[in-house]
Amino acid sequence: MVEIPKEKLLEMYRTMVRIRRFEERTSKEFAAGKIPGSVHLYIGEEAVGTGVIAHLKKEDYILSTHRGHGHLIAKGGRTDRAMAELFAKKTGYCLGKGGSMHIADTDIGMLGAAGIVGSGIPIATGAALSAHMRGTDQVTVCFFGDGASNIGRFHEGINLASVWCLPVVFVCENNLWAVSVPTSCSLKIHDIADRAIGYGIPGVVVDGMDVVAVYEVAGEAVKRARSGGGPTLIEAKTYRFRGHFEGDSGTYRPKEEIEAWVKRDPIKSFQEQLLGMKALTEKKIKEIDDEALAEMDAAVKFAESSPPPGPEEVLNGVYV
Amino acid sequence: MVEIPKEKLLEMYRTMVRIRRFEERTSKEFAAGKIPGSVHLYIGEEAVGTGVIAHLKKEDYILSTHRGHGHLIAKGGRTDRAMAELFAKKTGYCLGKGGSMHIADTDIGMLGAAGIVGSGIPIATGAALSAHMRGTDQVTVCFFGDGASNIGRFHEGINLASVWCLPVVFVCENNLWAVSVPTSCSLKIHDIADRAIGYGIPGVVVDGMDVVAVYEVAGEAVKRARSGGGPTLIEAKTYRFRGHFEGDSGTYRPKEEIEAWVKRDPIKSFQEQLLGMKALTEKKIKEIDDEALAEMDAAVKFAESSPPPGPEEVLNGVYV
Amino acid sequence: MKELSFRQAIGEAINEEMARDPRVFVIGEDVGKMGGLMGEMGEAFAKYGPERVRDTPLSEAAIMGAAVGAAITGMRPIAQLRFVDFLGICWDEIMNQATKMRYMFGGKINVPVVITALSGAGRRSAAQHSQSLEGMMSAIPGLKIVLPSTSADAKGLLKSAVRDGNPVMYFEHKMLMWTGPKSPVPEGEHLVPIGKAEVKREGKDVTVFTAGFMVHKALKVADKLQQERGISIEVIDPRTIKPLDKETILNSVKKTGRLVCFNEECATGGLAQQVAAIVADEAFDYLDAPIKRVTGPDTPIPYGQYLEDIWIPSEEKLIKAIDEVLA
Amino acid sequence: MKELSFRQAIGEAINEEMARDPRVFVIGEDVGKMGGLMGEMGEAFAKYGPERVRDTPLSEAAIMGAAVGAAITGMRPIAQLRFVDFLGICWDEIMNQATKMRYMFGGKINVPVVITALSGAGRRSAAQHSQSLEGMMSAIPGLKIVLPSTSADAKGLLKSAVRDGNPVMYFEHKMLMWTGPKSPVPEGEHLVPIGKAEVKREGKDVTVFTAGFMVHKALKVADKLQQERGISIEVIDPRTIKPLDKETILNSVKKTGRLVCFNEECATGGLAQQVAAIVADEAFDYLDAPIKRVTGPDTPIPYGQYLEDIWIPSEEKLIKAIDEVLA
Ligand SMILES: Cc1ncc(C[n+]2csc(CCOP(=O)(O)OP(=O)(O)O)c2C)c(N)n1
Ligand SMILES: Cc1ncc(C[n+]2csc(CCOP(=O)(O)OP(=O)(O)O)c2C)c(N)n1
Ligand SMILES: [Mg+2]
Ligand SMILES: [Mg+2]
Repeated sequence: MVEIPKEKLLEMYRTMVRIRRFEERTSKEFAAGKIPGSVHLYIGEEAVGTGVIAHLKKEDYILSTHRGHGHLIAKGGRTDRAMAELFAKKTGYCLGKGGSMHIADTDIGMLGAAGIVGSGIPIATGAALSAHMRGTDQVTVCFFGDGASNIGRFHEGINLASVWCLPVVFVCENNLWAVSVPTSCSLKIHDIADRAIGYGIPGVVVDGMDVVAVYEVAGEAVKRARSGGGPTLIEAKTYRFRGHFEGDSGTYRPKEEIEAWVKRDPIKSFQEQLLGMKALTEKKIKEIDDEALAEMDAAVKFAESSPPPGPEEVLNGVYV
Repeated sequence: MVEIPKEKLLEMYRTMVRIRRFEERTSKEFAAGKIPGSVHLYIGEEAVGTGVIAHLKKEDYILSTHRGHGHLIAKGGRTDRAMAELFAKKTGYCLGKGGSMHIADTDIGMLGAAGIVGSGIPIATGAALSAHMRGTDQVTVCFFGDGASNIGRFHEGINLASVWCLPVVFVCENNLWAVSVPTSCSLKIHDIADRAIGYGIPGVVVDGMDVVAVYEVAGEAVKRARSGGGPTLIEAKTYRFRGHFEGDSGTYRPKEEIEAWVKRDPIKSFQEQLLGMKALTEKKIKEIDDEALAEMDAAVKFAESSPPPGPEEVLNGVYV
Repeated sequence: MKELSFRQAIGEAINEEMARDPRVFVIGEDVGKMGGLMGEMGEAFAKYGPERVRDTPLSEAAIMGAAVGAAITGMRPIAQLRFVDFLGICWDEIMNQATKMRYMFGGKINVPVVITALSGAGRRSAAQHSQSLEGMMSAIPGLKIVLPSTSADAKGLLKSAVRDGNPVMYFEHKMLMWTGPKSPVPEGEHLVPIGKAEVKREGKDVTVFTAGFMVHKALKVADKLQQERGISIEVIDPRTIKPLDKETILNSVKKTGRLVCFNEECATGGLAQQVAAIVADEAFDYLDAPIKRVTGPDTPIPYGQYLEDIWIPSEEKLIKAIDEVLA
Repeated sequence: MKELSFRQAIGEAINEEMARDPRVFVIGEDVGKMGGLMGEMGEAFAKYGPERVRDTPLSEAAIMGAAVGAAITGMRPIAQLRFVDFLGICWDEIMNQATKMRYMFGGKINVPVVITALSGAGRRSAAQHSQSLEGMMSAIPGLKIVLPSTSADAKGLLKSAVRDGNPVMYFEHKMLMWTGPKSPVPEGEHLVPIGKAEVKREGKDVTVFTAGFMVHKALKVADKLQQERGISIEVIDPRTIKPLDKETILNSVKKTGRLVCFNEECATGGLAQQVAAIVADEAFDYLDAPIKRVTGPDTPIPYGQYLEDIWIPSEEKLIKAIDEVLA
């Protein structure tokens, strides 16, 4: 990890903290009844989105999931507009019409969260095709879960990207569970990355709790995509620390399993790592955390004080 | 091949000849305008269906394709009722309501040809699940093409069968083309069988022009399925000698490629093999062929002399 | 009569049918250990275990395809698809396989599969988790469709669906599954015939055709108009969307001469248009006023209470339409 | 005016739009070397090659999904799906992605994708290759749908669809693609606006609403009845199925007072019911007779000439319905 500049490391650390604080605050506001619908939190998985997206430029694309707040923030999304969207307010990313599962911001290349699991995979292939045909060097990164790796579109979308050698990176966030169904009941193989063999593309397994490891693996994949080397399938082994959605008791997961993974908190371990290499001090840690907390206070204030969308929005935006 | 009894070899030879003669006659009748719609012929691929189905009992199931006449005949289907179905007659397998792409006969475990490519794969998984739940030793064999191996249901259906360790054999008839699209443009891997790795099941490649080789590979797969060992993915390399459907000029395929494969005609080579081992004589060859020709004459006569379905059939058979 | 919540009624139907017929089993995501999103399958899983209440990978096409394959080989699957919005990724299994096999194979094969899924808006779940697809699905020949509005119908229709022998789409409206109040369900064996509508309230001035969760809004409006203005509304609940019980609808309109269709669907391609068309043909001479339709607009369903509540057909809009046909 | 076959008109539209706009490309199975099932893409492939006329693996969900991904990032894909029957395996991409993105993302994203596919019966292709899905698809908010009946409309509507900027479903009726006779197409740039119906024949006694291949049958019937019995039929061809040009339909019915919908679709959930419902509401006071619908029955489409010809709505049945509304 020597070759990772200190600023980059700090930037990633800050991003992970901001995601964590955003999600914690979302959890609080949801419990308080301020956020309608349902929300799926990224807590525990921050290292994956952060380490991968750290390699992307503003013009690059990402396709996100139902658990997408972290991807949005890592790609440069604003927490105030994100929170406002969760609050169903007019100032939200989608005018309050999409909510947590449908946040998109084309200005920063965020092509959308997904309510239909796996739907982003062929769409990512299409965005990569578009970049190829327009002759840009844009890379597309598609995030999805272990559950999504069993949906037909995983197969079709990745195969097409491989056949056309498109600039896309497929990142499977394997958190071992699809709601209550463990990977042991949904796959007969140990590593989802092995499915890359069926498409003739590289498949890599990485520790999704180690942002530096993710950063390194993703770096090669993004470089490969940008330089015409085609797609890569990255499997990041990670874990969601909370229920599937807020309100999910999650009793189906063994306590010991949860505890073991929580011990490997990606932010804590990265913190220790950075302290060890003197890239971070206790003071700086507090400073970053306070900033994040203040940012989320402001985001909630912004969301709360924002007006709801006008009634005309029910009919607006169907057609160009 | 020592352990294959002579009767079995002759039975397979006869089946292949009957399929060939049925298809040639179908081609003739189609050209004569006797068969409406479209037909996809199995000529050149006889060894695959024959060698696999030779292991099945009447109660076992098969799922077929749009190129399914051979599967039906190998499973014990009657050529007269099959021809009558192509002629859209009341005596056909489906009362003349299904046609070539929708022939089924549950009495012999033929669960249907397929107009939607790949649709049989998850259905086969379901038939295998049913056998498992009913506690029978029935095996299900699902045929599909190289093109179908790129459809989402290939992924979902095989994965589910593998996770539940069901008694099913997936047979990919890789004839190198999906209409005008060659496998070189639809897959980046050499062997479709390698996709088995993504499901944690055995994947085997076999020469689909060699019925004995197919028989041996299929034997292990069927035994594995019947004995609780779960699914197998068999890829049989084969070739269709005619256009995609009757009337397809097929100009997209290189002449040399066609000629090279036609030289490997599975019936001719099996014939020589059997002559060499004295399992067959020139006399017997003629006898079998004459029988097949006579059978097809009778089938066409049956079809032609049969009445069309009554008009009431338009409304019949929607609901139980 | 006992009082059951909507989801308890569904749970009871599944338990009873699984006890009655060993061929019946449940296949879907999170139906096992989790007992279904609403816990409605919990008891069945406890009783019959993972062999008959089968958790699947996230593979809707495989769920539906496997259900079809099991159905045509002697089993009686209940395919649990969670949200109707997910039917889009197994649409072919429904539109081209389950519902066409029997016909195109010459009437020899039966496909006794029940598909259950959560339908409807009101939970602020946004565009991909809030749709009502009864109109769209009824364009599929060979499918039967039911949409219960009470606990009693929920139980009786599900039991009938399992026994029907044809592909049956069983819609569970979210608002009834989540917040539906307990309502009476007959003790013991209780079946509601598929294809029979029910007059949920008799009246003589206007016929209101409505289904699912909307039935309760219509009944509120009927009471209100009766009390406040002496207007007598007849509320028809088809219960079965396909095949539709035309007679009950036509007889009602022949009596009242006025029809308002009140359906939670987009304006175009929904049930409301189907019923209006049937009446405009077969009861035309009895009509005293234009046939009004109160539905959602032709837009996806927006997130959040501010917009979703405007999208959903309201009691106010129903009253306005009733006034129009009475004008 | 030059004379073009239906498929030549489509080929011309594709060639012209690809020449006009470098963002336009074709993606689908067998569109390249084979030039499309009907050869309609042959010239485009010859001109623009495999980069812009892209043969795909057999992966409809990937075709549609990739088209959507390309559309939202600056391209103008034409997704060729061959038969409408195959839409079932990419239904989610259409119903939940392409048509909902713009709305649920707050109106920022455009999804300029055109979907083309062969529709309709008559080729003895049986249940899985003969459907007409215009009614079912029009229940999808956010989708536009066109169904041309002449070579001129085929060209003009396809060019407009490519430029529209929204997801547009473009139906090509098989009988017009295979055996459609040549018909006049204006020279040079020829656009037909989406959302405008055309009165294909003026009349005063009865309005016949029909679309696609059925238009030609309706026109034959109109001529016949005019000559033989002096009955004056007005034939309305919506050309665009969604959004529907209500005004043209309503104005015609207000003039004739009688409506027969003549559509090649199942009886339930089709266009005929939509139009009947709209008229029964908005032109009720002008109606002199029940609104009749002549469609196929609620069954899959049978194989073979003996049964398929009975399934398809016939000129005889149309005449019978016209007699009924005139009785
Ligand atoms: C096609 C589809 N099927 C089912 C669901 C319901 N659902 C939402 S999230 C989820 C689990 C997804 O698991 P995974 O892909 O591993 O992502 P994770 O939630 O673990 O991050 C399910 C089943 C859905 N939204 N879409
Ligand atoms: C889902 C679907 N897509 C496309 C088609 C049109 N089609 C019919 S057969 C075929 C090629 C199938 O190729 P393959 O699976 O290799 O079988 P083969 O014809 O080579 O035996 C295609 C594209 C179809 N029937 N179904
Ligand atoms: Mg997961
Ligand atoms: Mg092939």
